[in-house]
Parts: sequence; C-alpha cells; structure tokens
Amino acid sequence: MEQQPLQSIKLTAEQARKLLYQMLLIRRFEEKAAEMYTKEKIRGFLHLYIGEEAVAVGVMQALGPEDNVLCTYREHGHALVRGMDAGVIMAEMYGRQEGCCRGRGGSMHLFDAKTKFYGGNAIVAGHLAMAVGLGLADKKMKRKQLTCCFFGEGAMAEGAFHEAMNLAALWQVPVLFVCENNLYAMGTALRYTHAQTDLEKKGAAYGIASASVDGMDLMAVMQAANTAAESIRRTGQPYFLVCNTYRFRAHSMFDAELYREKSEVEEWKKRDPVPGFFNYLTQQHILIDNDFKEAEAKVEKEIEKAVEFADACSLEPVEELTKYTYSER
Amino acid sequence: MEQQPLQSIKLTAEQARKLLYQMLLIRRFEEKAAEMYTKEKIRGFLHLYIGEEAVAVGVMQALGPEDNVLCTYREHGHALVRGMDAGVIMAEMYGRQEGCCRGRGGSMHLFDAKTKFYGGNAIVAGHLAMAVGLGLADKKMKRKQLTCCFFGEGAMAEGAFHEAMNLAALWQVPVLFVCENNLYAMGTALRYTHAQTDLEKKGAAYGIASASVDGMDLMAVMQAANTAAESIRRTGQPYFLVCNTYRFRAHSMFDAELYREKSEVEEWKKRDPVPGFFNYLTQQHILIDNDFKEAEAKVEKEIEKAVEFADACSLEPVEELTKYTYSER
Amino acid sequence: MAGNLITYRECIKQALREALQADERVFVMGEDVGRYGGAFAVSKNLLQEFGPERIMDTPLSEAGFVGAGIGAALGGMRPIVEIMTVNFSLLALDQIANNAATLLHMSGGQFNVPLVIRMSAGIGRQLAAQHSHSWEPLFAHLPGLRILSAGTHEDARHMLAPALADPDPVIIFEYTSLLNLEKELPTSINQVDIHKAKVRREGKDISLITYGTGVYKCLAAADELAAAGIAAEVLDLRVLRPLDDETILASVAKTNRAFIVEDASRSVSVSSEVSARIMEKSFYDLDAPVQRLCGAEVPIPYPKHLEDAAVPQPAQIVSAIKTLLQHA
Amino acid sequence: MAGNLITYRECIKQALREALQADERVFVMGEDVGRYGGAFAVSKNLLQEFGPERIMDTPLSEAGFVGAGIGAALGGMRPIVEIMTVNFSLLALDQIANNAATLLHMSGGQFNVPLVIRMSAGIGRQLAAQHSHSWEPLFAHLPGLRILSAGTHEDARHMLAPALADPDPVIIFEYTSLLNLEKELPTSINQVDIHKAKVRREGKDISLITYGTGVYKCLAAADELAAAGIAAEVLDLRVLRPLDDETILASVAKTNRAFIVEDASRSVSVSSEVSARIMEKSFYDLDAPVQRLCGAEVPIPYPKHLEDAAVPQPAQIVSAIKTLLQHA
Ligand SMILES: Cc1ncc(C[n+]2csc(CCOP(=O)(O)OP(=O)(O)O)c2C)c(N)n1
Ligand SMILES: Cc1ncc(C[n+]2csc(CCOP(=O)(O)OP(=O)(O)O)c2C)c(N)n1
Ligand SMILES: [Mg+2]
Ligand SMILES: [Mg+2]
Repeated sequence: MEQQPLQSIKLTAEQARKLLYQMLLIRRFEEKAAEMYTKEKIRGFLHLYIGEEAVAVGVMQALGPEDNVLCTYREHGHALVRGMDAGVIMAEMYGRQEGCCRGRGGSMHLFDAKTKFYGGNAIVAGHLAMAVGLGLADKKMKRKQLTCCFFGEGAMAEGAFHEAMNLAALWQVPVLFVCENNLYAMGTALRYTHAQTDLEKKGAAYGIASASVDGMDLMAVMQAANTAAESIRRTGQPYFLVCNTYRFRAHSMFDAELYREKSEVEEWKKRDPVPGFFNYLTQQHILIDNDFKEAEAKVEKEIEKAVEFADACSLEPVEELTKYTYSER
Repeated sequence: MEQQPLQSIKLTAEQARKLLYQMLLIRRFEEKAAEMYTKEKIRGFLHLYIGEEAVAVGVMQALGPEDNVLCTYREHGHALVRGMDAGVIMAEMYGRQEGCCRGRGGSMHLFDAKTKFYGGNAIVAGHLAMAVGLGLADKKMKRKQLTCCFFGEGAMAEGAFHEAMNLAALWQVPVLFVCENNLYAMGTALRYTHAQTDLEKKGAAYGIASASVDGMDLMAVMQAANTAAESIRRTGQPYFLVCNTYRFRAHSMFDAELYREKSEVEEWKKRDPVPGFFNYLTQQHILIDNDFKEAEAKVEKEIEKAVEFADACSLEPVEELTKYTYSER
Repeated sequence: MAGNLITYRECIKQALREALQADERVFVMGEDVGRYGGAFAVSKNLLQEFGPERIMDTPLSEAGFVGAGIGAALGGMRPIVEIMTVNFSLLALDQIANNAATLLHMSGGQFNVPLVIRMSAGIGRQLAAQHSHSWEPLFAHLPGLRILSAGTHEDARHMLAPALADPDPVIIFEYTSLLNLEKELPTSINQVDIHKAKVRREGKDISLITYGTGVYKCLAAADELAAAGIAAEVLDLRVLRPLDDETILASVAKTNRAFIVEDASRSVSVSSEVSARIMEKSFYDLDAPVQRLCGAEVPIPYPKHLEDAAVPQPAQIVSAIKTLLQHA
Repeated sequence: MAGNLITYRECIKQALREALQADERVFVMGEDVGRYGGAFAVSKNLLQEFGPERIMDTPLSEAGFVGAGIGAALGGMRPIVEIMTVNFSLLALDQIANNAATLLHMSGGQFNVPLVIRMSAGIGRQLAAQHSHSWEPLFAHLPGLRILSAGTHEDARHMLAPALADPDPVIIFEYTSLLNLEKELPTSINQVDIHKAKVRREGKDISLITYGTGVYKCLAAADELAAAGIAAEVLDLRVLRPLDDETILASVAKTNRAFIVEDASRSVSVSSEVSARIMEKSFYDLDAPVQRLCGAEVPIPYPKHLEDAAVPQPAQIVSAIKTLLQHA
C-alpha cells in the first residue's frame, strides 16, 4: 500500500532547478565515475546509484543541515545532495589525500564531519544501530534534529535491522529509516530475501509508523519524506519509509548480471526518474527545455571541475599509513 | 488474540494420569534440584521452570519420537517429558560422568541423541537457526518429521530470531517455534524488551502462521500445539506459537528478584498449572483425589531414585578433559 | 585495616558511580544493568540513584546496543556499554571490529568513537562451555581498539576514568571469579595509566608475565616461590592492546627469564604474542626459553575438577618455575 | 603445458563440483552462490548444473545461515556454507564458536557437526577497511575447529574433499587476490592431508614459514634468495588449527633459523603462535631469533600504495632475510 500524498507540493521554478540539478549531478557524476573506473583511476568496489536518484534527492529535501545522515556503500548520490563537493568526492574515489577521507575510504566510505555525513558503510545493515545511537544522543542532549539512515531491502534480512528497529521504537528516537528497495541484493531478488515482500509491513512488528512510496517519482518521494520527517519531529518517534526503486546498472563493477533479464531492466528504464521528473516539470509548466540544457551544462562543468581537481591531487605519504589508527596523544 | 480450540480434546483417565505425572515430575524434580543446589551438589547456573510446566508438557504431546527438540538453558522439564531418565539428568547436573553429557554440560546443557534432544543451549536465541537447519535437513532428506524449538520472549529481541524466522518461512521448513513468554528476560520485563508486546503479531512480518495461547492451561496448550503440529505436518511450513506463562521462581539461583513485586508473583501463583490441571481433571470427573496421591507417590519414588543414582555416580577422569574436542581419528 | 577491605564488585561499582557523577554525558547501558541490578549485582541501586536515562536496561540485542553505543559516542555522549559477559560479545564483534575500530582511521581522522565497553570474562563459576570463555586474545588482535584487563581491585576501581577520557574505543575486561574477593585498596593510588603494564611485585630471578585472573594467581605463586628462595617478578600486562613492550622487555632484561601465564586457551593468545616479542627483541637477554602456561584447548566443562584442570593453578606455576630454574 | 594452466577460481569450482557429484548430502549455501554465480564467479553455473536444492541462495543473514548449516549438519547433511568474505564472518562467529566448536565436546561426544565453511579472505583488491580483513588468527584461536588456509592452487582444488570427510567443523580460507592467478596444477597430487603443514620448497639456510597469500610471496622471495645463494625452505602451514608442530620444528631443526610471514596484522596472530612454539621447543636449535613480517596494525586503506604498504611484499622478505643472514 503506497502512501497517498495528503497535499501536493507546488514547486517554484527555482526549487525545480535545484532539484533537477541534483538529479542530473548524481547521474552524470556516476557516469563519469564508471568511465574513470574503466580508466583505472578508480579501483576496488564501485556501486552506482543510477536509476535510484529520486530517493536520495527526494528524501534529503526533508532534512536540514543539523540532521545526521548515514548511507550504504552506494552513497555518492547522497553525498552530493548533502552538499559535499564533487571534486572532493572524486578525489576520495581516486584515493587521493585531498579526498574527504584522505583517500583512505574510496567509493564505499565517504565521510564528512561538516555535513554530518556518517558514511559510506560497507557492512550491510552495520550502520543501522549506529543511527539509533546518534538519535539517542540527540534525544539525550535534547537537540531537535533527526537522523536519516538509508539501506537496501537486502539489509532488512540481517538481524541488525531487527535489533535496530526494535531499539529505535523502544527508546523512541528520532530516526528516519529509509529502505531503498531496488528489488535486488546483489543477484538475489526480493522474493529470495524476504518471506514477506511487502516490506513496509515489517514496521508493524515494532510498532513503527511505516509507509512505502514510488521511488522513481521524485515528487512522491519528497512528499512521503516530508510526511515522515514531520511525524518524527512532532512525535520524536522513528519512522520507516520504503522507497520502491530500481538499479539500472550492475550491482558493482564486478557483476555480470546473470540474475535478471535485460528486458526487465529496459522496462524499468521507461520509468527513469531523471527524464520523468523533467517531463513532470514541463507538463506543469514549471520549467522549459532550456532549463534542462542549462542544468546539463552546469552539471557538466561541475563534473569537469571535479575530475580536474581529482587528477591534480596527491597521494597520502606512506609514512602516514597508521596515522589515526588511534588518536594522537 | 489467543487461539480458540476448534474442538476440545477429551482425555482418557490413562492419558490424564500420564500428563499429571509429567507435570508433577517436573515440579518435584526442580524442587529437588533447588534443594541440591543449596546443598552444593549442583553448581553453576540453575534455571527453574516452575510455573511454566504446562508449556513443555502441552507442546510435547504433539511430538513423536522422530521429531527434533531444541531448548534453552531452562530445559530440565523438557528433557523429562521427552523421556530422558531423571537419574541421568540429575547425574548431569551433579557433573558426573554417568550424566547425559558425561557431566560436562550441567543444568544448562542437557543433550541426548536417543531422544533427539539437541540441548540445553545457553546463548539466548543461539539455537533458533540450528532448528531451521535441522528442519532443512529433514526436508532435504524427505523425512516426515518436525523440529520443535523452545525459547523465551527475551530471545525474540535478538537478531538471531529475525533471521531464523525469515529463513524458516523462505525455505518452508517444518519447524515449530515455541515462545515461552514468561514476561521477563532475567529482570527485564516484556515492555522493556519489545516495542510490540503482542508477540504473536511478529509472525506476520515473516508470513508465518502464528497463534498465542494461555500457557498456564495445559489443555489449551495441548490444543494449540496440536493445531500447530498438524498445520506443519500438512503444509511443511513453519508455525509460531506464543505460550503466555510465568516463572514462579527467580531467573536463576543468583537472582535477588528486585525487578518485580512479590504480589505479582502471588497473583500468578493462583493460576499454578499443576493444581489447575488437577482441578480440571476432577471437575471433568476424569480423575479423583487418589490419582493425585498416587501420582505424587510415583514421582517421589522416581526423584528419590534419581538422587540415589546421581549420588552414586563418579567424576570423569581429568585425563579425559580434552576428549571429544575433536572426533577421534 | 579491615575497614579498607573492599570487594572487586564494589570497586567496579564505585568507578561507575564516580563516572556518572563526573560527567553528564556518561551513561550506562546493557542487559539488566538497571532493574535487575546487574547480572552480578555490580550496578545494584545505580538505577535508583541516577534514573533510567543514565542506567538503561536494554533488550537482548548485543549487536544493536553496542552499535547504538558507537552511534551515541559519535553523537557526543560518553556511553559505558556493558556486555553482560564476554560469552555474548561475539554477537557484537562486527560492530566493534568494523565500526568502532575503523571509523577514525577510515574517515581520515574525522570521527572519534569515545566508547567504553565493559564485560565480565573468564572461568571459575562452573558455567560450562558457552559461559566460561576467556576471549581477550580475539580482541587483542584488532587494531584501533584499546584493550584493558582489570586483574586487580586497583584497576577495577581506577581504570574506568582514564578509559572514558580516551577519545578512542576502549574495552575493559572484568572477571566474574574475582567479584566476591576482598582486598585492601591502596589509598595512595587513584589513577591508573592505561598505556603501561605494571610490575605488581619486584623480583630478579624470573619474570612472571600475566594479566586478568592470572595476576592474583601469580602473586600467590610468587609468595610460595619466595619461600623457596626464588624472587619472581610479577608483571601484570594490564593493557593487552597496544602492548607495553618497554615494561615487558625491561623486566626480561633484568631477570633473563620469562614465564607467561594466561587463562585463555594457548594457541594464538596474548601469551604467544608476548613470547614472540621477547624472542624478537630480547633473545640475547634470555638464559632459557620463554615458557607459557595457558588454558587447555578445550570447551570448558561444567564440573569443578575439570574446570580447575582447564586453567593454570598457582601450584602448577610454582612447580613449573622451580623446574625451569633447576634446569638453568 | 599451457593446457594445464588453471586459475585458483577454477580450482575451487572443480572442488565444489566434485563434492556435489560425490555425495548427495552435500549442498552449497550462501549469499549469491546461485543466480549471481558467486560474488567472485566461483560457483558460476553450478545452479544450472545441480539445481536450487543443492545450490541455495540465502538472504543476507550470516548468523542465520551458518546456524542453519550447523543444524543441517546435525541432521545428517554435509553442508558447504559459503560466507561471501571473511569480512562478514564476525556476524556468524557466535554460531561458529559457541555452537559448531562446542557441540561435540559439550554433549559428551554425542553430536558431531560435519560442517564445512568456506570464505574468501585477505587484502589486495583495494576494498578498504571493512572489506580487506585477514582474520585467520581469530579463528585459529578457537578449540573445536579445524582451520585450513588454501594458499596454493593445489589446496584450493583438493582441500575440500578431506574437509567434507572430517566429522568436525572445518573452515577453509580462500584468497580473493589469488582468484585470477593461473598456475599449473600438478596431476600427481589428488589429495591433501589436512592435518599436516607442507614444505613447498626445500632449503637449508632458513625456514620461511607462512600460509595463505604468503605462500606464493615467499616462493617468489625464495627464488630471488636462491639467486643470491641463499637456500630458503618455504613451509606452508596450511592447517592453522591445530598447528602441525612436527613439520614446523623439523624444518627449524634443519635450518636453525625461522622467518614468519603473514598478511594478518601482527599482534596475537598465527605467526606469534608459531614463534612462541619455536621458542618453547626449538630454542636451542636457533642460531638467531625468529623474526616475523606481518601486516601493519591498521585498518586497511583503499589506495594501492597504502594497501601494498600494509602487508609484506616479496622484496621486503628478501631484504629482511638477507639482513638476518648477514647478521649471523
Ligand atoms: C554483512 C554483509 N554481508 C554481505 C555483504 C556483501 N554485499 C554487499 S552489497 C550486498 C547486497 C546488499 O543489498 P541491498 O541491501 O538490497 O542493497 P543494494 O546493494 O541493493 O543497494 C551484499 C550481499 C556485505 N557487504 N555485508
Ligand atoms: C546472547 C545472550 N545474551 C545474554 C545472555 C544472558 N541471559 C541468560 S538468560 C537471559 C534472559 C533470557 O530471557 P528469555 O529469553 O525471556 O528466557 P527466560 O529465561 O525468561 O526463559 C539473559 C539475558 C545469554 N545467555 N545470551
Ligand atoms: Mg537492494
Ligand atoms: Mg522470559
């Protein structure tokens, strides 16, 4: 049962431009990252978010700078929308010391204290309990902010999901749990991961308010996230939002995609959230074609700058290998 | 919502005598164990089941000798009803080599291959996934038997519960999950353990058929367990049965019971399942007072024999300390 | 004098109370720390004193509440997370190893995790295979963690404050078998250096290197050895990670002999590491090979006689050392 | 000759196929072993060949499916459980340590757990802190387990069958960084003794003791040392628990020198144990202290140059050994 927006959000042209820019920025940044991967500038695991952009963009609109954000290893998009610099992210993915984590984290581990971005976490479901703890700290310190935690539907099979949800509900902490249900956990389809595939129903087992939303529809996600965030800010209680989406690309660069039909991917691509959102904007007469071109141009420049920056960056000296294993005394 | 029996079980006098004997055997065995603990014949942890007897006795009636049974550390009762010899159990609790595990396990780790009794498991919720695996083996080997797994309501907060339930449902294995909800996990009341305290509702999150029953009422438990076992044998699917009960004694011998009022315990004792069952039998004219006395006498003899046996048992030689750490080659 | 006697349990409790009083950001969470009073009555009455916000009973969710502790530490609190016993700690080990231990380094120095985890460990109460683990060696292997072992009343009383002051995750092992033991607490000492091992007794003939439950055992053995004219130095490692090489090597340089005692099972243990370090750095100081007396490589059985046989006993230490010194 | 070249990946796959063909009770389960073809394409097409009952994709539930594997083993099956990588193994460690490792002993010999767990381990693909662990030492500490490390193609191909024949739980470490490596598989060998270490190259001057990813590194180093006139013996521990003392000590008795190489971080590692055992049993055979070259004590960073710096490299081995032998 997907959430029905109570009242529709009306976008100004300025808001629309910003959203469009964010959607495009993720898309083009990741396309560039894929390119840089084939050029071997980026190595290790690279998980692309292409197709799922509406989720990060939509949910983040409901957050303020004081809120905490935690993501999975598929987090470039979230980092960008959160306001981290594309060049700094790219430098991190290049493994350069000007990257957000001195290049130590790479694609899977973007961290940024300034924007309260707590990763980039690569143990599936390993960050959910941390989110509860961040929420607990806020509650104890009487700070009015929320913690937003993104994870995949595959993560929900882990015991860690269960424990985090129960603790969040018991302790009544202001945490927004966002499931990015892209139907696959690597090659394992939803029906092989969960006996109960109506994921939002799992919230009931913890007495947590839950909803699901079409994750390909930016406006719907924004609406649902607003409702969720408002509920959390009002009640101090956690909320569970399932965003139904799809990943257009392989799980990572090591994936031969044996587990799904090309036709299925093509079918979903018809619902591509980027053109989808732009179509909506033109239909609503909020933006015109030229806005799209301008956004593309702006994004292109931004990406170019990011790559230039990353290319010019340097490697952390080997002597610093163990620095920060422990704090300096 | 507690399960309504579809049709009532009618007991013959013989059946009634057997059940009464089992109920009393647990009660008196454990009273004796407590006594032996204060005499320091039994050491370590000792968790008494007193007050909860109707659950083990009731559920076990639905099982055959081919079925697998897994329990927690609070398992003397289950072991007795399963048909393990009281003397061998007592010897185990004395730490003697004539005990079921050569005395190595003690009270928390009763194991018995003959009766397919897989412990006596002392890591809370650590045995649930094993139960799923036993069920999986039966399914794969096309053996028509079920696996019955007992655990406390506290165990349901562990991630292990969640993973086991989901796997059982996904793989459609014949496992009966029995929650012995005695309202406390050590000193932590149900409401501090679970945000959703209607425990049987948690089954829905996995699409598992679920029911709850008054665990102080032997007849009701038998009925519910029959329904559950029948459903499992018919469908091959797991089933989740919550038995609402109460522990009259402390969690273990180390517990000062600071977390509950004496009056609460007294209130529950009014629903003591042992006299409760006997009253039912007399009201239904199935048994008379004398049957009760006979049962008591038989049990007394059995316990006496068990203690005598245990007292005469010997210690495993120190030279055998590491025997069976690995199989002998 | 007797007025100064204090149980190990009371030492921990005083440390907790002091920490809670000293810093509003400190709170204790774990299974049954509140209403039950702590599985071993360590935190009895603290709930009444500090309230449920500061003494939080958690459900059975070791991974969950340790993870929440990490998050709360990131969020500016100073959580003391109690894992009831080490036996349940593996359920939280992913959180400890992959999150607590890596966050600072992996984030390039951005995110500290000022978390303290306490757990009760060890053998000695006939709790059988699943409840008698000595898993200090597992934790001592993991970079990014500071691992402490409170083998004495002094440390049980005074380790917590510096652990809380540390910006990084610290794990403190406490010992169930010591809880009821009464000792005099030296009034002169009110802080503990959690970077240094500690010589508990000076001696010139051999270094008895140990930690945890080994400390009092070795001190007892050293008493007996003294009667036989052997001056054993007892070195309490105290910090199992990062190990304090300096103090270890200085002791060996003095005695030219080392004997390591540990309850944990022998293979890949703290004592193997200590032995390997002495090999590497003090080989030419040695008058004889370093020997170890460790726990048996076995799941711990329930009966007392087998439990005792599974870990080093003072009498064994004494006789092993006598043999070792006769050989020389 | 080139016809005999085979990747490490293919070795594992052949072993799996053979096991599935040989015994109806064998089945493989783990995350993405089926439809995805295995995270590293190790089990590609096995689903098509053996069907979903024998190649079971599991949800992300490491504790759950390892526990289910234990149960299935108790129930008479012969499960091969794949934990995708060692990095996720801590989530299942309680099941392994408290159930698989203890059941036989704790039940007084009643219940065997004939379970095989395979996991991919190690560093070398720039996967950063949470995905580059070498946690063999953690597992090697636990009594009741047999821990194998497949450092060669031969072992990747032939270790599985004896592991399955073992009535007790066996864990096999495989190495992600070796998957694409092609080697000739000796046709003469079709079984592996999973109780014995293996001398991979004979030599008289020094024993290079290693396992896992260290094996080919040490063989490469030995080649180079040979060119410099140093005959290094390369000993592949292969069985990390229980260690094969006999073979280790025999090698040291011959060479009088040992150098231990390991990717895992240094403290409380397999190499500490090996060093300690040599100390205890071969002290008087030694011409020089045993030295270790281990992984750095750090969460592994993503960039290649730092990753390389975090673990022993053949050049380092060569130069360390040259120095060591000059000193003598
Ligand atoms: C605990 C753990 N197990 C396994 C993995 C390997 N792995 C990485 S991503 C992934 C799939 C996760 O699926 P989902 O949660 O749906 O997120 P998605 O990748 O689809 O965004 C797996 C199995 C891991 N990183 N952590
Ligand atoms: C994983 C784990 N955590 C903690 C404990 C300590 N402990 C033993 S029993 C228990 C309470 C369990 O409560 P419940 O599951 O309701 O079972 P009950 O004892 O009430 O029958 C606790 C916390 C344990 N044995 N295992
Ligand atoms: Mg997914
Ligand atoms: Mg209970």
